Amino acid sequence: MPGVSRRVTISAVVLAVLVGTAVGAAGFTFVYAKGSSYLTDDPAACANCHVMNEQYSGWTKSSHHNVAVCNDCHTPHNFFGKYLAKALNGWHHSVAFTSGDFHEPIHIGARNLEVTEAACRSCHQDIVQAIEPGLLVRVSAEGAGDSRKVAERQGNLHTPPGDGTMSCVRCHRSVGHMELD
Amino acid sequence: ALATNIFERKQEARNPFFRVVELTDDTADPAVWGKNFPIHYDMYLRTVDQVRTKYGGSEAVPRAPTQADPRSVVAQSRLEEDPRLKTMWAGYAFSKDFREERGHAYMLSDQVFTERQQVTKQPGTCIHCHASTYNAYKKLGDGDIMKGFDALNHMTYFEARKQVEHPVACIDCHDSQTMQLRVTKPAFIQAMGRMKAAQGVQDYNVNRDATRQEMRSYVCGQCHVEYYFKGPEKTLTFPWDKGLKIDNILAYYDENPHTDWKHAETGAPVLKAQHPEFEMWNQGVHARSGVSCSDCHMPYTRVGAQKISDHHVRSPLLNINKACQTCHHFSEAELRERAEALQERTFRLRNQGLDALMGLVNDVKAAKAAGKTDAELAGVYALQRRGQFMLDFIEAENSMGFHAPEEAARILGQATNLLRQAQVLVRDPSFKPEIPDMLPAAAGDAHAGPGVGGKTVGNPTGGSGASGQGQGQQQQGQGQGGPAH
Amino acid sequence: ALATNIFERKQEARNPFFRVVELTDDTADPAVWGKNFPIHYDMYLRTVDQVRTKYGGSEAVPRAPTQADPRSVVAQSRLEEDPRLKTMWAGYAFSKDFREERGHAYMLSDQVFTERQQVTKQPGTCIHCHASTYNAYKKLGDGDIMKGFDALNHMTYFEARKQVEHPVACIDCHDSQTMQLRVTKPAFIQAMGRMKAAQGVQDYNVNRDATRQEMRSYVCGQCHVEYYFKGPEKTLTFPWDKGLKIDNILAYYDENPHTDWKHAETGAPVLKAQHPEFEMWNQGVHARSGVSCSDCHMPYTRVGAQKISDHHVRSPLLNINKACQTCHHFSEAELRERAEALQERTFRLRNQGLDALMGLVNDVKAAKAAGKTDAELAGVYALQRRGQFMLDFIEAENSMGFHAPEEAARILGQATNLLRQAQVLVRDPSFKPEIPDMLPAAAGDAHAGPGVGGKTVGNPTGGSGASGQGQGQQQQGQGQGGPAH
Ligand code: HEC
Ligand code: HEC
Ligand code: HEC
Ligand code: HEC
Ligand code: HEC
Ligand code: HEC
Ligand code: HEC
Ligand code: HEC
Ligand code: HEC
Ligand code: HEC
Ligand code: HEC
Ligand code: HEC
Ligand code: HEC
Ligand code: HEC
Ligand SMILES: [Ca+2]
Ligand SMILES: [Ca+2]
Repeated sequence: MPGVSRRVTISAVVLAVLVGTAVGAAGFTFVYAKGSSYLTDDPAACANCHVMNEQYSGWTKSSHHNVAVCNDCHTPHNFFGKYLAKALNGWHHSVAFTSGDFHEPIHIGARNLEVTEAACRSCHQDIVQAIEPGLLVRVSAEGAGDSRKVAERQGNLHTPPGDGTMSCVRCHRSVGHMELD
Repeated sequence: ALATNIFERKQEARNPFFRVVELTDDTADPAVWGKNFPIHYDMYLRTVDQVRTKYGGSEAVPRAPTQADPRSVVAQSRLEEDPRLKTMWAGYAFSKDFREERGHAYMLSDQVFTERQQVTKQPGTCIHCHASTYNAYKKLGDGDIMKGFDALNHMTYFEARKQVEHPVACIDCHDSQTMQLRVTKPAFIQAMGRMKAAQGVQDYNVNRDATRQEMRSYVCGQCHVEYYFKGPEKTLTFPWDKGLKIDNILAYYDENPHTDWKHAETGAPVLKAQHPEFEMWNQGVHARSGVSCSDCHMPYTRVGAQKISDHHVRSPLLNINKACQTCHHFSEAELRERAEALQERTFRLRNQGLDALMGLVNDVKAAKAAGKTDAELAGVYALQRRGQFMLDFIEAENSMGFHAPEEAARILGQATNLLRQAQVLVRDPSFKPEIPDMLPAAAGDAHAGPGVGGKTVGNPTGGSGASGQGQGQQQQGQGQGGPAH
Repeated sequence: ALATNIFERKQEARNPFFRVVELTDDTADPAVWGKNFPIHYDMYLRTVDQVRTKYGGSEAVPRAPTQADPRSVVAQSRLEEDPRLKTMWAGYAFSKDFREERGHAYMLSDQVFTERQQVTKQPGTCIHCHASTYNAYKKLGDGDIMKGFDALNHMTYFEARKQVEHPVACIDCHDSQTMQLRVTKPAFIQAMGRMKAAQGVQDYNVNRDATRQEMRSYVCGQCHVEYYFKGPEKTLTFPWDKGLKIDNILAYYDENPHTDWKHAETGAPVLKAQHPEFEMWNQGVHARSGVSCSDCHMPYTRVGAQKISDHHVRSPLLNINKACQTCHHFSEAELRERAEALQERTFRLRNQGLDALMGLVNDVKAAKAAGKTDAELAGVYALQRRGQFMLDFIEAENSMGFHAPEEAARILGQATNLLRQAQVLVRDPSFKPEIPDMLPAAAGDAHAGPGVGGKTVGNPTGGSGASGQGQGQQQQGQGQGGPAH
C-alpha cells in the first residue's frame, strides 16, 4: 500500500473492527453469516454470500484455481495491506449485502482493481519485467535515474513507466473467473 | 533436470535483455539493435514471409529480375485480380501498377521499383513512410527533425532515396535508451497537433501527452493513414484538421481544394484515397474498447520464459491464437469465420460500388461522345469525385472492413448512392441528387474510454477514468469526444 | 434487523417459489399463475409502461376515446413522424395507421383498434401473435393445437377475436407443471421444421430438440418474425424454407410468388416486410456468441435474494445496467453511446434508402403520365419490389439495426443500389441493372457456438460446448451450420 503509512493502516483496521462490533447484534450477524471465515483464505468463505456464487463458480473453472485463491488477487500482497483491504471490503460487503444497496451485476471498483493488478504483477514479476517499457534502464550499468534524466533533458521521452504501465486485465480478464468474458 | 530448467527460465526471465552494445540516438542499423535484442530482431526479419489469407496477407509471385527491377519475387497484382481498379484510376500512376502490400521488409524496395515510379516523377515526400528516416531527418536538419522533414520533401524521390538505408527500423519507433515508444515522423506529430488544437487542446505533443496504450497505435498511425502532398512544397500532410472520419476528411478537401488527377475517361477532377487503417480503426468497436494496432498485429508471444511483442508484424488471421484468443475465448475456426463474415459483407458492398462506378464511367464516355461538355457534366463530376473517394477509401483500407465493419458499410452504401445518382444525372440534367448528411463531428469515434491510459477495459464506472495509475495522464483531451485521444 | 434480514435472504434463496394454487395445462389466466409467482406477474403487468428511447421504446400519446376506439392512450404515429412511409406503403392499410409498437400488455387492443382493421377485412390469422392462443387452439382443435391453428386461420378476425381473452400470457411460453419454456405457436414449429428438413435434419421438433438457450430466443421468434398469409386458407407462414437471411427469404418469395399489394402510385406488385427481429438477430454477433433475446430483453434481476428473469419485457436501453453490463464492463453512458452510434449509422442509411424510393416513385409517376405502360415498366417494377422489400425489412425491424448492424447496413446499401438503378432504368430502358449476388446460404449465421447450452459465453475450447449443465441437450442439430440452432 504505497502512500499509506503503517500507523494509518493499523488504526484503520482497529477502527473497522470497532465500528463493526459497535453495531447492534453485530456479533450474531458475524457468526451467523460465517463472518469469521471471512478472515481466512478459504474461497468458500467468499461464497458464503450467494452474491459471490457466480465469481466462485467462475473461479473454479478458471486457469488460476490451482494456484490462486480469492485473496491472492483481491488483497494486497503484504500483511497490513491484506487485513486493511479485508476490513474495508468485509465491512463494505456486509453492509452492501444486508442493505441490498449495490450495483448489480457487481463490478470491481477502481481501488480493488488496482489491488488486483498489483497482485498479477507481484506473482508474475518475471514476465512483467519483459513487457514494461523502460526495461533497459533496469539492466543498464547506469542507474535508472540517470538515463531518464538524460532523456528528459533531450525532451523526447515518453511518459515514465510508473504512469504508463499497462493493464494485465485488459487482455487477461478471465484468468480468475472464467465467465467474466 | 526439472530444477535446472526452472532455474534457467528464471534467470532468463530476470535479465531478459543484455546490453551487449551501447545504443545511441544515432544507431540507425537494426542489426546493431539486434545485438541487444536478438529475438526481436529475428522476428523483425521475418516480415519477409509471404502468406495469403482470404482478403489479406500476400502471395509470393516469382518474376524474372531485370536490371531496372531486380526483385525476383513480388506480391500479386491487384490490378490483374480486379481490372475494374484500372478504370477507377484511369490516368493515374496507380492504374499501371498496384499490388497487394506485403511485409515491412519490402517497403523500401517495393517503392523504388514499382512501375508507378516510371510513369510519374515522384517527390522525396514518398520516402517518409517507406524507410527508416529518423537519422536522415536529424542529419539534414542539423538535429531538428522538423527541418530535416522539409528538406526531404523538397528533394526528388531518387535524391531522397540516397539519404536512407533501411526499411522502418527500431529507431523509428523506439527511444534507444529506454526502448519506450515514440513517434518520429513529423507529419503525424503535426497532424495530431492541428486536430487537437481544433478540438481545443492547445500545444498537444504526442510524445509527451499520449498514454502508453495510445502510443501502441500511434507508431503505426505514422504511416498507415490517408495523406496528400500539400502545395508546391509537396509537404506530406494528413487531412485531419477536422477529425478522422471520412466526412471530416471530405470537408477538409472541400476547404483545401486539392485534386490528385483528372480521370482519364470521364475528365472528373478526383482524389486518391490511401491506406486509412488508422482512421478506420478509430471508428471501430475495438479502438473504442482500447484495443491498439499492436494488440492484434504484434501480440505478446512467449519465447522461453520471456514474453515479448511479436515484431513479425503481419495479418492477425495468420496468428489468431495470440492475436485474438487472449481476449476472445472462441475457437480459431470460429474467430476466423467471424472476421471473414464481416469482410465478406464489406467485399460485396465494395463490388457493388465498383460496378456502379464502371457503369458511370461508361455513361459519361457515351455522353461525351454524344457531345456533352465538361461544363454540362460538372454536377456529374462532383458526384463522381465524392463517390469514388468514398469507395476508394474502403478499397484502399487494408482490412476489408474488419477494423470498423459498420463504418465501412455505411461509407460504401453512401458511395454507391452517389455514383448511381450520377448515372441518373448524366441522363437527366434536371435530376436533383441528394448528398448524404454528414455524421456529427465526433459521433462513434474511439475515445479515451476504458482501456486507454494503460488501464483496463473492465472499469465499470467509466467517465472518471479513475481506475489506474495512468490517471495523471488522462487530462485535457478527455471527454471532449475527440478521436483516439 | 440486520440479522433477520440476512436470515430472510437465506430463506428466500432456498425456497424461491411457493405453490399457492394448482396450475394445469388449462389455466389460461395469468393472474392465476401470478398467485404462485407474484413477482413475475407484477413485472409482467408493467409492460404497460411507455418510455421513449432515441429509436425505440414508445411514447404515450393521449387521445379522446371514441366508441369505435376506446383507447385513451396510444403510441406515437410513425406515419406522422415520417410521411415518406405513407408513400412507401401507398395503397396498403399500413399507409393509414402505423404506430410505434409498445409493451405486450397492449398487443390485443392495439390490434383490434388499429385503423388498419377499418380499411381491410383481416382474417383470423392475425390473432396468433397478438393474444394468448394456446387454450383456444386446444379448444378448437379438440386438444390438437395444429388443428386449432387451422381453425383460427379460417375465421374472420372478429370471430377469432372472440376465442381469446389475454395478451400473450404465461401459458404461451411455459409448461404449467415445470415452468420450462416451450413453443406453442404452430407457425414457428412448422417453419423451423421445414427449414431444418431442408438442411438435412429430419423430424426436427423444436420442443424436444432445442437447447435451453435456444428456447430463450425461440419463444420470442414465435411472433417477432417476417410472415405472410399463405394461399386462400390464409395460413400464417414464415418464409424460412431456404434460411433466415433476407437473400433466402427473397429467393423463397421468388419461388412461391406472393404479392401483398399493388403499389398505388407506381403500380408495382410489392411485398410488406414485418418485424424480422428474430431473423436479423440471427445474423448478428450477439446471436453468434449465444446471446438470446431474453438475455437482453428479460435480463436476470435480483429481487431480494432471488434472481429472476425480468418479465417486464422492454427496450434494453431502459435497463442497461442489467441488460448489458452483465457482459460488458463499461459504463452505462458508454454502452448507450455505442448502441446509439450503431443505430445512427443504420438510420442514415435507412433515410438514404427512403429518399431513393421517393425519387423513384416520382419518376415512375412522371413516366406514366408521359404514357409509359406497365409492360414497359416491368423491369422497373422488379427493382422496386426487391429494393423496397429490403429497405422495409430494416425499417420494420425494431432495433434500428442494433441486432445485426453490419447486416442491416449491407441490406440498406444494396436496397439503395437497386432503387437508384430503377431510377436510371425509368429514364433509359436500355440500361442493364445489376442485382447483387446472394450471400452463400449459411454465411455469417448464428450457430450453436460457444455459450449455447445454457452456459457462459466464454467457452475457450469451443466445439465441445462442455461448459455447462445444458450439455445433455446439445445433440443432433449441432454443428451443421444451420441458423440459430
Ligand atoms: C487470478 C486472480 C483472481 C482470483 C483467484 C479471483 N479473482 Fe476475483 N477478479 C479478478 C479480476 C482480474 C477481476 C476483475 C475483472 C474485470 O475487470 O472485470 C475480478 C473481479 C471480481 C469481482 C467483481 C466482479 C466483476 O465482474 O468485476 C468479484 C466479486 C470477485 N472478483 C470475487 C472473487 C472471489 C469470490 C474469488 C474466489 C472464489 C475470486 N474473486 C478469485 C481476479 C481474480
Ligand atoms: C457478506 C457477504 C459477502 C461476502 C462473505 C463476500 N462478499 Fe464480496 N461482495 C459482496 C457484495 C454485496 C458486493 C457488492 C458491493 C458493491 O458493489 O458495493 C461484493 C463485491 C465484491 C468485489 C467487487 C467490489 C468492488 O468494489 O471492487 C470483490 C472483488 C469481492 N466482493 C471479493 C470478495 C472476496 C475476495 C471475498 C472473500 C474473502 C468476498 N468478496 C466475500 C458480498 C460479500
Ligand atoms: C498467487 C500468485 C498469482 C497471482 C496473484 C496471479 N497469478 Fe497468474 N499464474 C500464477 C501461476 C503459478 C501460474 C502458472 C499456472 C499454471 O501453469 O498452471 C499463472 C499463470 C498465469 C497465466 C497463464 C495461464 C493462462 O491463464 O493463460 C496468465 C495469463 C496469468 N497467470 C495472468 C495473471 C493475471 C492477469 C493475474 C492478475 C489478475 C494473475 N495472473 C495473478 C500465479 C499467480
Ligand atoms: C495486450 C495484451 C496483453 C497484456 C496487456 C498483457 N498480456 Fe499477458 N499475455 C498476452 C498474450 C497474447 C499471452 C500469450 C503469449 C503466448 O503464450 O504466446 C500472454 C501470456 C501471459 C502469461 C503466460 C506466459 C506463459 O508463460 O505462457 C502471463 C503469466 C501473463 N501473460 C501475465 C501478464 C501480466 C502480469 C500482465 C500485466 C503486467 C499482462 N500479462 C499483460 C497478452 C497480454
Ligand atoms: C482487433 C484487432 C485489430 C486491430 C486493433 C487492428 N487490426 Fe489491422 N487487421 C486486423 C485484421 C483481422 C485484419 C485482416 C487481415 C486479413 O484479412 O488477413 C487486419 C488487416 C490489416 C492490414 C492489412 C494486412 C494484410 O495482411 O494485408 C493492415 C496494414 C493493418 N491491419 C494495419 C492496422 C493498423 C495500422 C491498426 C491500428 C491503427 C490496426 N491494423 C488495428 C485486426 C486488427
Ligand atoms: C515507416 C512507415 C510504416 C510504419 C511506421 C508502419 N508501417 Fe506497416 N507498412 C508500411 C508499408 C510501406 C507497408 C507495405 C510494404 C510493402 O508492401 O512493400 C506496410 C505493411 C504492413 C502490413 C501488411 C503486411 C502484409 O503481409 O500484407 C501490416 C499488417 C502492417 N504494415 C502493420 C503495421 C503496424 C501494426 C505498425 C505499427 C506497429 C506499422 N505497420 C508501422 C509502412 C509502415
Ligand atoms: C503516409 C505514408 C505513405 C506515403 C507518403 C507513401 N506511402 Fe506507399 N505505402 C504506405 C503504406 C502504409 C503502404 C502499405 C499499405 C498499402 O499498400 O495500402 C504502402 C504501400 C506502397 C506500395 C506497395 C503496394 C502497392 O501500392 O503496390 C508501393 C509500391 C508504394 N507504397 C509506393 C509509394 C510511392 C511511390 C509513394 C509516393 C508517391 C508512397 N508510396 C508514399 C505508406 C505511404
Ligand atoms: C513499427 C514500429 C516498431 C518497430 C520498427 C520496432 N518496434 Fe519494438 N516495439 C513496438 C511496439 C508497438 C512495442 C510494444 C511497446 C509497448 O507495449 O509499450 C515494442 C516493444 C519492443 C520491446 C519491449 C519488449 C516487448 O517485446 O514488448 C523491445 C525490446 C523492442 N520492441 C525491440 C525492438 C527492436 C530491437 C527493433 C528493431 C529490430 C524494434 N523493436 C522495432 C514497435 C516497433
Ligand atoms: C485486447 C483485446 C482484444 C483483442 C486482441 C481482439 N479483440 Fe475483438 N473485441 C474486443 C472487444 C473489447 C470487443 C467489443 C465487444 C465488447 O464491447 O465487449 C471486441 C469485438 C469483436 C467482434 C465484434 C465486433 C464487430 O466488429 O462486429 C469481433 C467479430 C471480434 N472482436 C473479433 C476479433 C478478432 C478476429 C481478433 C483478432 C484479429 C480480435 N477480435 C482481437 C477485444 C479484443
Ligand atoms: C445483445 C442484446 C440484444 C439481443 C440479444 C436482442 N435484442 Fe432486441 N434490442 C436490443 C436493443 C439494444 C434494442 C434497441 C432498443 C432501443 O432502441 O430502445 C432492441 C430492440 C428490440 C425491439 C424494439 C424495442 C423497442 O423498444 O421499440 C424488439 C421488439 C426486439 N428488440 C426484440 C428482440 C428479439 C425478438 C430478439 C431475439 C430474436 C432480440 N430482440 C434480441 C438488444 C437486444
Ligand atoms: C404472442 C406474440 C408475441 C410473443 C410470443 C412475444 N412478443 Fe414481443 N411483442 C408482440 C407484439 C404484438 C408487440 C407489440 C404490442 C403493441 O404495440 O401493442 C410486442 C412488443 C415487444 C417489444 C416492444 C416494447 C416497446 O416498448 O416498444 C419488445 C421489446 C418485445 N416485444 C420483445 C419480446 C421478447 C424478448 C419476447 C420473448 C421473450 C417476445 N417479445 C415475445 C408479440 C409477441
Ligand atoms: C407473426 C406474428 C404476427 C402476426 C401474424 C401479426 N402481427 Fe401484428 N405485430 C407483431 C409484432 C411482433 C408486433 C410488434 C413489432 C412491430 O410493431 O413491428 C406487432 C405489432 C402490431 C401493431 C402495433 C404497431 C403498428 O403496426 O401500428 C398492430 C396495430 C398490429 N401488429 C396489427 C396486426 C394485424 C392487423 C395483423 C393481421 C393482419 C397482425 N398484426 C398480424 C406480430 C404479428
Ligand atoms: C413471452 C414469453 C414469456 C411469457 C409470456 C412469460 N414468460 Fe416466464 N419466462 C420466459 C423466459 C424466456 C424465461 C427464462 C427461462 C429460462 O432461462 O429457462 C422465463 C422464466 C420464468 C420463470 C423461471 C424463473 C426465472 O425468473 O427465470 C418463472 C417462474 C416464470 N417465467 C413465470 C412466468 C409467469 C408467472 C408468467 C405470466 C405472468 C410468465 N412467466 C410469462 C418467458 C416468458
Ligand atoms: C450475455 C452476454 C451479452 C449481453 C447481455 C450483451 N452483450 Fe454485447 N456482446 C457480447 C458478445 C459476446 C459480443 C461479441 C464480442 C466478442 O466476441 O467478445 C458483444 C458485442 C457487442 C458490441 C460490438 C458488436 C457490434 O455489434 O458492433 C456492442 C456494441 C455490444 N455488444 C453492445 C451491447 C449492448 C448495448 C447490450 C445491451 C443491450 C449488450 N451488448 C448485451 C455479449 C453480450
Ligand atoms: Ca497484404
Ligand atoms: Ca417500441
